[in-house]
This record gives sequence, C-alpha cells and structure tokens, in this order.
Amino acid sequence: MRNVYRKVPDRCHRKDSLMKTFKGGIHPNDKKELVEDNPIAALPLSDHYYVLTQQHIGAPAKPIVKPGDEVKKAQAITEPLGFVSAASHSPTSGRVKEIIQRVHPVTGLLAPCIVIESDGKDEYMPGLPLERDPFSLQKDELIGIIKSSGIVGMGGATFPTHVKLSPPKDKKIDTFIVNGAECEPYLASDYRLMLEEPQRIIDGARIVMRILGVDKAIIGIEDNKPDAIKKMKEIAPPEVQVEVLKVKYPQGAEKQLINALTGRDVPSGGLPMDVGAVVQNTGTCAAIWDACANGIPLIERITSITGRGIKHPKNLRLRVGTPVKDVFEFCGGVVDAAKIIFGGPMMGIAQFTDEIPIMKGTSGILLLTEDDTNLSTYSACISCGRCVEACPMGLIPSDLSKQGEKGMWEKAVGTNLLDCVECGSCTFVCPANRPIVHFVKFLKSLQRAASAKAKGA
Amino acid sequence: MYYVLLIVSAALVNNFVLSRFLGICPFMGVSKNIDTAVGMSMAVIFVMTLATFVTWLINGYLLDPLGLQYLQTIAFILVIASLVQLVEMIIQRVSPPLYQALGIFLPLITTNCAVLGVALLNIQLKYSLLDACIFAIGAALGFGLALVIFAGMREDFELNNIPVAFKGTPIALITAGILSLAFMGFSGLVK
Amino acid sequence: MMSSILLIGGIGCVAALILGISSVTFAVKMDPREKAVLDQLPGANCGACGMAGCAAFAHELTVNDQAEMTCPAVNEEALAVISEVLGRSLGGGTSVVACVCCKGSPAETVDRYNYIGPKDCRSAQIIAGGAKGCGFGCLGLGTCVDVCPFSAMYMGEDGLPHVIIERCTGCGKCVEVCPRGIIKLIDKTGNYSVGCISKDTAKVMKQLCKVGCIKCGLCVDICPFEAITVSKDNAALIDQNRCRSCGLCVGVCPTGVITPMRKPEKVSIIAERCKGCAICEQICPVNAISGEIKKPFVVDDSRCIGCGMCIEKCPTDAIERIRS
Amino acid sequence: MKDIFISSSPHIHTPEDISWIMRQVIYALVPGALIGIYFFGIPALMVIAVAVTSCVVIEAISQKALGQKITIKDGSAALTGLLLAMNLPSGAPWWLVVLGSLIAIVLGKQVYGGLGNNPFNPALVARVFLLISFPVQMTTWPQPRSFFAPAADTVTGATPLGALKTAIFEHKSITAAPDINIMDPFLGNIGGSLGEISALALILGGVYLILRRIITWHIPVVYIATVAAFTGLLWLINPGIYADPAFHMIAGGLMLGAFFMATDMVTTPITNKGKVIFAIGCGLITVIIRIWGGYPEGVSFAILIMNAFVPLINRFTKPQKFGAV
Repeated sequence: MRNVYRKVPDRCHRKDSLMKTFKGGIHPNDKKELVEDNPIAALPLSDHYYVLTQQHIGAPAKPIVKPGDEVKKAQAITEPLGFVSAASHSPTSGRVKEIIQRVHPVTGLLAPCIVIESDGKDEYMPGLPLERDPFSLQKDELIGIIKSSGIVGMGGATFPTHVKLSPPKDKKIDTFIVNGAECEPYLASDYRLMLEEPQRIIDGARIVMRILGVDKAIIGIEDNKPDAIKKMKEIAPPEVQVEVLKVKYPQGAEKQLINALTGRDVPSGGLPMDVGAVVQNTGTCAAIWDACANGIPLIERITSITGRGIKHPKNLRLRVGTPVKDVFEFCGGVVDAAKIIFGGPMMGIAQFTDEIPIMKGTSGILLLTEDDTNLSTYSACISCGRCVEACPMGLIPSDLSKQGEKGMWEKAVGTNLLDCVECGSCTFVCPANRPIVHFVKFLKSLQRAASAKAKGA
Repeated sequence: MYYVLLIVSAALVNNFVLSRFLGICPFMGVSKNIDTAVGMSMAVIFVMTLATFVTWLINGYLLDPLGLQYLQTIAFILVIASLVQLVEMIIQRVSPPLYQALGIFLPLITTNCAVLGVALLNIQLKYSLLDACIFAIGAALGFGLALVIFAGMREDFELNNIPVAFKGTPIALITAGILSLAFMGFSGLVK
Repeated sequence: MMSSILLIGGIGCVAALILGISSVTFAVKMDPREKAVLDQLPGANCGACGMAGCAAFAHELTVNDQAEMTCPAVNEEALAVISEVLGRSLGGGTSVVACVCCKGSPAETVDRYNYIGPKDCRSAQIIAGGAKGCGFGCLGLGTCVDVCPFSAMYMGEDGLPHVIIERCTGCGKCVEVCPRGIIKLIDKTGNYSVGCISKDTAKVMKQLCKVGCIKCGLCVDICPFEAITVSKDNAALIDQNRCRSCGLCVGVCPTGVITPMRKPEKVSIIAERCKGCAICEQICPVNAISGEIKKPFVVDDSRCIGCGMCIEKCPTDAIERIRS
Repeated sequence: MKDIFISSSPHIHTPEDISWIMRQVIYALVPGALIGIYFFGIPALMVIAVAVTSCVVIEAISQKALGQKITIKDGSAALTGLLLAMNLPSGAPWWLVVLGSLIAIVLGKQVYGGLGNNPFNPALVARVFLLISFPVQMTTWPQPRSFFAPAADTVTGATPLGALKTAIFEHKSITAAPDINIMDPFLGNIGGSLGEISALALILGGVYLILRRIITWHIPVVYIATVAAFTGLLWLINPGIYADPAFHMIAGGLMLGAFFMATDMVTTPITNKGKVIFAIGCGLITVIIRIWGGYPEGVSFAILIMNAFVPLINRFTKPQKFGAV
C-alpha cells in the first residue's frame, strides 16, 4: 500500500507548467514499469474461442450462425440490432460449437456467447486480407466499412465508433484528437502500440480526418511515455500534431483531454462534438486502418496482462474471445491475486472467475495482490474536502457518497450525480476509504430505474 | 450606534432562542429544512414587529392611562392571536407551498412565547415606540438566525448516521444546547 | 372593572372585524373533508400509497373521485369513517403480507466471491451481479429490513430477513427494493409458503444451494387440493386460494423449502356439542381424530395439521380452530 | 474462486487514511505540548495524560454501549484528548479533565454518530462547557516556571488577555495592564492554557500540517489576518484603549485555535472558498468577544459559532461543475 502514492513518476522530465492539463485529478503511482518494456507478443491458437454477443455499449447484436456452422477467420458471426450497436467476427477458422450462457465480464451476469471450436488452420475468409487504398474511398464507404468491421472504442468504453464518426449535420467538427494518454496506472498496451506500430495509428487517424473532413489532428500523450512521444513525433505528418500532457489521472478521460488540448469545456450533459471535437483511442485508430486498408474487422487487440498477481506480466496481441484462462497460463500463471480486473485499476471491472473471454474493450487484465489493492472497510465522511479537490468534474463527491448511503437519488441528481464520470479520483484520495464511485453507480442505477418506471407509467 | 447595539443585543447577546429559551417550539418544529426556516423567520419578523407596534400602542394609550396594566398579558395575547390569523390567511393566499411547509407551526406563532415575550419585555424595559420596534426586529432577526443555522445543521443530520436513540428531537435538543453554549460567548457584549 | 371588560371586548371586536374582512379578501378554499380524511390515515408517511405522504394522499382522495384506497396500513374503522366522509365506498386495504422466498442462508449456499462495499443489496447487485452463487438467492445485506416503515422485518441469525406477519401491512416497500425479486406479497390468510423462486434446474440447484426447490414435484403429488404447481424451470408455487393449510407438502419436501409462515392452526372439538358421529374421524387426512361412537371425539394435537376439513363436515358445528 | 474479492472501481487507494491524518496532527501538536510541560511542569503532563487516556477509554465504552465498531485505533479520540488538554489550565483538577473528556467524546461526538458526523469540534464543546460551568477552576492560570522548580512554588495569575480586560474594565485604558515583552508569548513564558502559550511551537506544528497537506493555508492565515486587520484598525483609531495587533495575534489561544481547532476537517467547510468565509467569521467574532465581550478570550466561542454556520457556508460555496453553462 505504502508505495501507491508518488507525486511524479521518475521518468518525467519536464516542468509541470509547460505541459497541458486540466483542473483537479490525482497522481497515483503509475506502476507501468511492470510491463511497459515487454514487446508485444502473440498467444498460440486456443482450442476454443468465446465471443460474447454484447461487446459494446448500446443495442445487443444477434448471432447469425448456428451450432455446427463452419466459419472462417474474420467472418461476421453476429449482426448489430440498431444503429448504436456493433457486429462481431470470428477470431479464427473452425466450427460453431454451441451458443451458451457465459458470465459477462462487465455485468457479472450470464449473457449469450458463441463458442467457436478452432480447426487449427486459422484461415481467413476468401479474399482477405486485401490491399486497397482507403484514401480513394468516399466518406460514407469508409463509415460503412468501420460499421461492418464492428469497431468500438478500444480504450474500454466500447462505444461503437461509426456512431462517433457520424455527427449530425449541425455539429461542425474541427478537431480530431487521438487519445494516447493512457492515464490508467499499470496499463501499457497503448504505449506498446505507439512504440511498435505507430504507422497504423497515424494512418488510421488520417482516415478519420478524411471522414470528419478536418485538417488537423492532435495526439495527446502523457509525459511518462517519452519514448512514445519521440517515436510519434518522428513519423507524424505535419497535419498531425503530437502534444505532451502532464502526468495526471484522469488525463485520458474524453472531456478532460479535450479541455487540456483545446481549452474547450464540453458542456454538462453534452458530447465532445458539441465543442467540435472527436476523440478516438490509439488502438481504435489502428483498428480503423486495418479495416479500411486490409478489410480485416476488429478481431484482435493489444492487451497488457500485468500486476504482481501474474507471474510474467506481458503485452499480448489477443484475439477477441480468447479464454482468459489460456492467457494466464501463457503468462506463467496466477500467483496469489486478490483481484482480477478487466481494465485499469481506476476504472476497471473486478472479475470473480477466469471463465471469461477477452473482449474488444479489454485494454488490460490487472491482477492485484492483497497488498496492492484495498480491501479495508470504510467509515464516515470526515469532510476533508480531498475528493472535491480531486474531482475533475467539479462535483462534491462527499455529498454524493452520503446521499448514496441513504439511497437519496433525487437529492443526488441535484448534486450533479449525472455529471459524474466515475473516474475514481475521489475514491482514491478518500482517507475514510469511502467507496464513492460505488455509491454513485448505485444512485445512478436507482435513477435509471425510476426514470424507466416513469416512462413506462 | 445605539440602535446597532440594540439590534446586536437582541439578536446575539440575548438571543431569544439560545439565551432566553423562548420560541423553542417553532425552533424545533420548523428547522428541518432551510427554505421553510427562512419562510418561518420572515413570518416571525413580520409578526413580531407588527405585534410590538400594536401592543405598544395599546399599552401606551389604553392600558397605561386607564391603569389596567394587569391586563397586559391577556390583551397582548388577544392582539397577537388576531395578527397571526391575519398573517396565516395572507400566506395561504400568497404562497401556498410555504403555507403547506409551515403547517401547524404557523398558527403556533400565536402561542409563540417569543412574540409575547418581546411585547412584554418592551414594556418592562420602558422602550420608546421606535426602540421597541427596533428591538423587536433585532429579536426576530436573532430568532431567524438561530432558526436558519439550525436548519442547516439539521439538513446535514439527515445524511449522517446518528444513532437511532438520538435521531430527531434528541439530537436537535443537544445541538441547540451546544449552540446556546457557544452563544454564551457573546455575553457581556452589551449591557 | 367595567373599563377592563370594555377594553378587552373592544380590542376583540376590532380584531374580529379585521379578521372577518380579511377572511373574505384572502379566502382560500380548503375542503374540510380533507382534514377529516387525514385524521384517519396512519400518519406514518411511508409513501406506500404512492403519494408523497399522508397529507398528499388525503388531498388526492378528496379531490379525485376515482382515487383508490391504496393505503395498506389503514384499519377498518378508519376506512369506514373515510368512506362516510367522502360519501363513496372505498375498497378495503390490501390483504397481503410480505414473504421472503429464499431459505438459502450462507451456511446452505455457495458464494461466487467476497463482496466489499456498502451493505445494501442493491449496491451489491450492480457490482458483478451479487455474491450469492444462486441468481435467485437472498444477498442477505438487509436492505428490505432497512426500508420497512413498520419495523415488520428483521435479519435472523441465519443471515436471512424474516417478516413479522402481525406487523406487516403489505405496503410492498421491501418488494420494491429487493434487487433479486425474492420478496413476494401473498395472501394474508396463507399459512404455507415456498422459500424459493429459482428457475434453475435441479442439477444446477444442487451445486448452488442445499435448500432450494429442485422441482421434484412431490408436493404437487401429495397436495389434496391441487394447490401447488411446479415446472422444470419454475419453483413450486402455492395457490393460496386453494391451499387449505394441511401442511402435507411440508412433510414430503426433500429440501425443506416449504415452511409454515406462522404457528400452524389446530382444531379442537367442543365436547358438549359433539354427538360422536365419527364423520370427522373419517375425513381427517392425517388420522388425528379418534374416539368412540356417540361419545365426544378428541383431536390429537401432535397430528392435527389444521386443514379444517373436519370443520366443514361436522354436522353439529362442534369443531373450532385454535392457535396452538 | 472463494479468495477473490470484488468491489467497485477504483481498485487502488492512497495510503493516507484517517489514522494517518490523526497521527500527523498529533505529531504537529507535540512541540506545543512539550512547551506547556516545560513551563508548567508535572501537573501539565498529568492533565495531558488524563485527558488522552480518558478520551480513549470513554470513546471505547460509548461505542460499545451504542453497539458500534470500536474505532479508538484511528487516533481521533486521542487527538481530541490532546486538544482538550491543551485548552485547559495546567492546574485543572483530574475530575475536571475527565468530565471534559466525557463531554467531548459523548456529547461532542458519539451522540452524533461518531467521527465525521459531529457538527461541533468536540474538544471545544468540552472546553466551553467547562468554562461556563466551572469558571473558577477554568480561569485559575498557574504562571510559567521552570520545569525543575518545586511544585509548591506555583503561583497563579492572569493571562495577558485577562489582564488586559481587567485593565480596560477598571481603568478604561490598556496602560494599566502589565507590560508584556512580545517574546514571552512567542516562546511560551506566559500564563494561559497549557497548550496555547507558545506561538512559535504552534506555528511550527501548523506549518508542518500545511506542508504535509493535512490542512490548507486558508483557515489559519485568513483567521489570523482577520484578527490582525480588525484589531489593527481599532488600534489605529485609539491605541489608548485597544491593544496592538501583534499582541492580539500572539497572546491567547489564537494560534492554537487557528492552526488546530478551526482546521478540524469534520467541522469546517469543504471548499477553499468556504474555508476563507469560515475563517473571516471566526476572526471577526473572536475580536468582537475579546474587545467588547465579557470573556477575555473569544477563540473557542468564535470557532464553535462558526461550526454551526458550516452547513450554510457549504451550501453557498459549491464549486462550479465542469462544463457548467
């Protein structure tokens, strides 16, 4: 526990005042040294892949294969139901074994899941991968490709990308931002991608610029990744600008990133497009390049397997649907982990089983030992105000937590409950160890239930 | 300066609620919510000033000349009761939500010893009409101040984990006690 | 003396005059019936009626002719008074009580993980779906107990909530907050309930819980009144309208998931009235009545299950219900 | 997986918990307490020991009685005891100290639900309660002496503020008050509560707290500045009846109050803006009581009164949320 808190990581070299940032936020120890120097490795083919039908935010997707069907790698196996939805594709060639109920890593509840038995050949659909010049394609064609490729935000939010890239006509977009902040401690998947395959990111970003019709893109990278900053600056064309960001959590949160890079404030309840900005993660940009240039849908991603609870932390290129068990085995096995987390330590979701698959949004799997995490109970709020200082959204988390304790969601809405982005800064600093984010999630669930009820009535 | 001292004395030093312990009933009853407390304070300021004005006149021009000082209490209660009725009707008409919120405590201003107390004290202290009215405003301000800060604290109590045994009135009384201890600090400020 | 009477009277007259005038000028219509109704409501402001409190409900009842008596806590006398005041008859209060349909105490069930967080079932449910292995099992954090406005629930030593039937008004607050829908409102007169709502199959159940319904159907077979239904993916359900509280199902249930909600009733025979006809002896499903013809029969308390079948058949009304 | 834990994000946490904060405040109080012990000898040590022990014991008993978790390990009870002791005269009899602890812990804190729920600073509730109930014992100030001097030599006398008040009351002029070398209250060589005598030691502790980010500078600086400005203004108007601001800043309980009592997190506003308003209020009330009131010292009363205003201040000093239109 003691070494969790450190002011500024050692490898930061600039003066704070020179770097762009936002108001509020915290400085957790970034702990990236566990995994950041391990090059991206590939996992051997697994026997079975488990593709959940709901890999994204929005409407569910419907399976379009039946048990027994033969599938090829990159073949679509689900189709989206609705505009805000995304398809999934087979991660390898083989046979659809069955469609079962599986624990969903995000909700912890059972959800439909397509099991694909690998035939070991790993054959692409005929004609793939193709070679085409994406810059010769029209805007609508590109968005169509992105949509059919099932690309979602790969930073963890998993919002379907084609929706973000289709702003309504009245919203004038003038800035495209590539999010390379990777402000979550421990994780280094974006860092490795920027270091090893920067061209894919830049080219993906150029496709997005073409779609949005903007002539400027900014890549924001936190100062604790000097190598990535150097690399990106080397190869970035003039229209893509690399900006150094102060190391501070949550620097990579959409609204905070836009504020730091452009000085614009996304209005409360609004979207980045309201201030003329669109943000995409580095991984998403790379996936967009693969889809538009090579016709390969989103079937694999870079994931950091890290933490002191895994024997050999690694950065892996993983297919969507890979069983987590296989991943752990490849990394030397789990050693007394108290928590298994999908995502980073600040916003990731704790898992209770390893019978779950890798998803499109799994930027990392973090295995924390009992010493690294926080298992103690909470006590009453002592009104110290640290959460207020830390809140990047300018809220009063202490009030929200008290209202959460009593389930007073109506009062909490008046305390700006719905502006909370659940970044966890308040909870990190709380000396009384109050689970403020949990209270906020709880209040939001009450609010959702009540408004659903009101709509139904 | 004299009037400032008069107000300070009535509002802080001899705060009606916290050092004279008058008007405890509405102080406890209407202090659960700041907005209601503000409304109640306004009503009290209005009633107190008006009551003082009327009772002083009645005392000065009717009771005193006729040598009927012993009727003070009864006459004052009569006047105050009618005044409160009047205020009640006005509020009900002008601001129904406030009327709802004040509930039973509005008619209770009638028997609010603070209002009667002010009227009687004015006679005892031999204040002039202007003095009496200013004193009444000061006293009402003090009442309002105590009520509003108390309401603020009680609103916070709603969110706190007070042991079941002390929830509600017990904790309010304890808090009022501590608050009045704190207000003792003003003693000696004005003679 | 005279002057004082005149003075007080004078002041009174003046005040009365002013008030009289202003009562006309500032008149606001207020229905006197509203207050009469409010007086009869319990004043707990529990909100179970769906309004913001008793006063609001009284207002709604008075102004809205269609408003139903949704207050679960109002007693019959008060109901009669309200009906009279409003000049229309209002249906009775609800006749249901809450029933916790899970018997899976921590000792009998498995947990999926260790939960850390606020002691509130709803909070626990939104993080990874709750710790209890069975998706239909009680999370045991007592939110239902916390919200009960009538202190009619308590957490038992077994880590499960229990309803004090005498206090329960059937307001349904606990039903509303339970994230797993374990609490049901059932008929007040019901005597037996099934402590499980699991839709899992027997195979799954056996891994998760020792006291869940395994859908074996034994209770359905033994029930003399066809009051119980069960299917492959629905736990046994007692139709309280048909149930005669014989309690036979309790005896056959292999996992003990059917239990009496209160101390079972028994019957007793009033010796003076009994003609010794032996009809009761024949009808009794558990052979609890015995005796010699033409002499008063007796009930064996240890066997009687209180089904009441004998009461119906007795030609001389010599059998009555008793609480043991 | 039975040994797996599930909780909401975030999964990492700062090590700065409540007991760490309490420990830091106790460390910061040590210099002031040591000076008190140096000048007042064994009795001062006794008062501190009795107050700390009785607070901890009473907290444990009352939490047990209320069926709560016993939290004496977080150090808040010990801190309350230490603060209470530092607000008492060194000659306070043991029963007075125990009674004070009882008031502080039970009435000041536990009836409200324990640490975090109390609206008033527990140590101050106790001090004011004792001051009003036992004025004689609470205003019998032993004069400083060397630690090694025999106890029988202890003489009592007035505090500088007390002497000032008497002088003004009796002679309508401050010149009648005994002259005070400003270095004495700075180092602690004056009469007074056992923890308030040395401004230097208290400032040292306060600066430590600010550097450790336990408290922000807002309350102490604004509080002291308000007192200085207000008394300075009066002094400029009439130096004959109003003492100079330097004296007001250093004498009495201002330093102790400003750095340690008015900065108690639980009973002060959450935002920095609120803290400034709180501190100005404290400063004004302190000076009003000191100059015109019946009591020579107003710090405790001022902070208690402002504690009551905290909910209102919080209500009106909410931060602006991100993206507010």
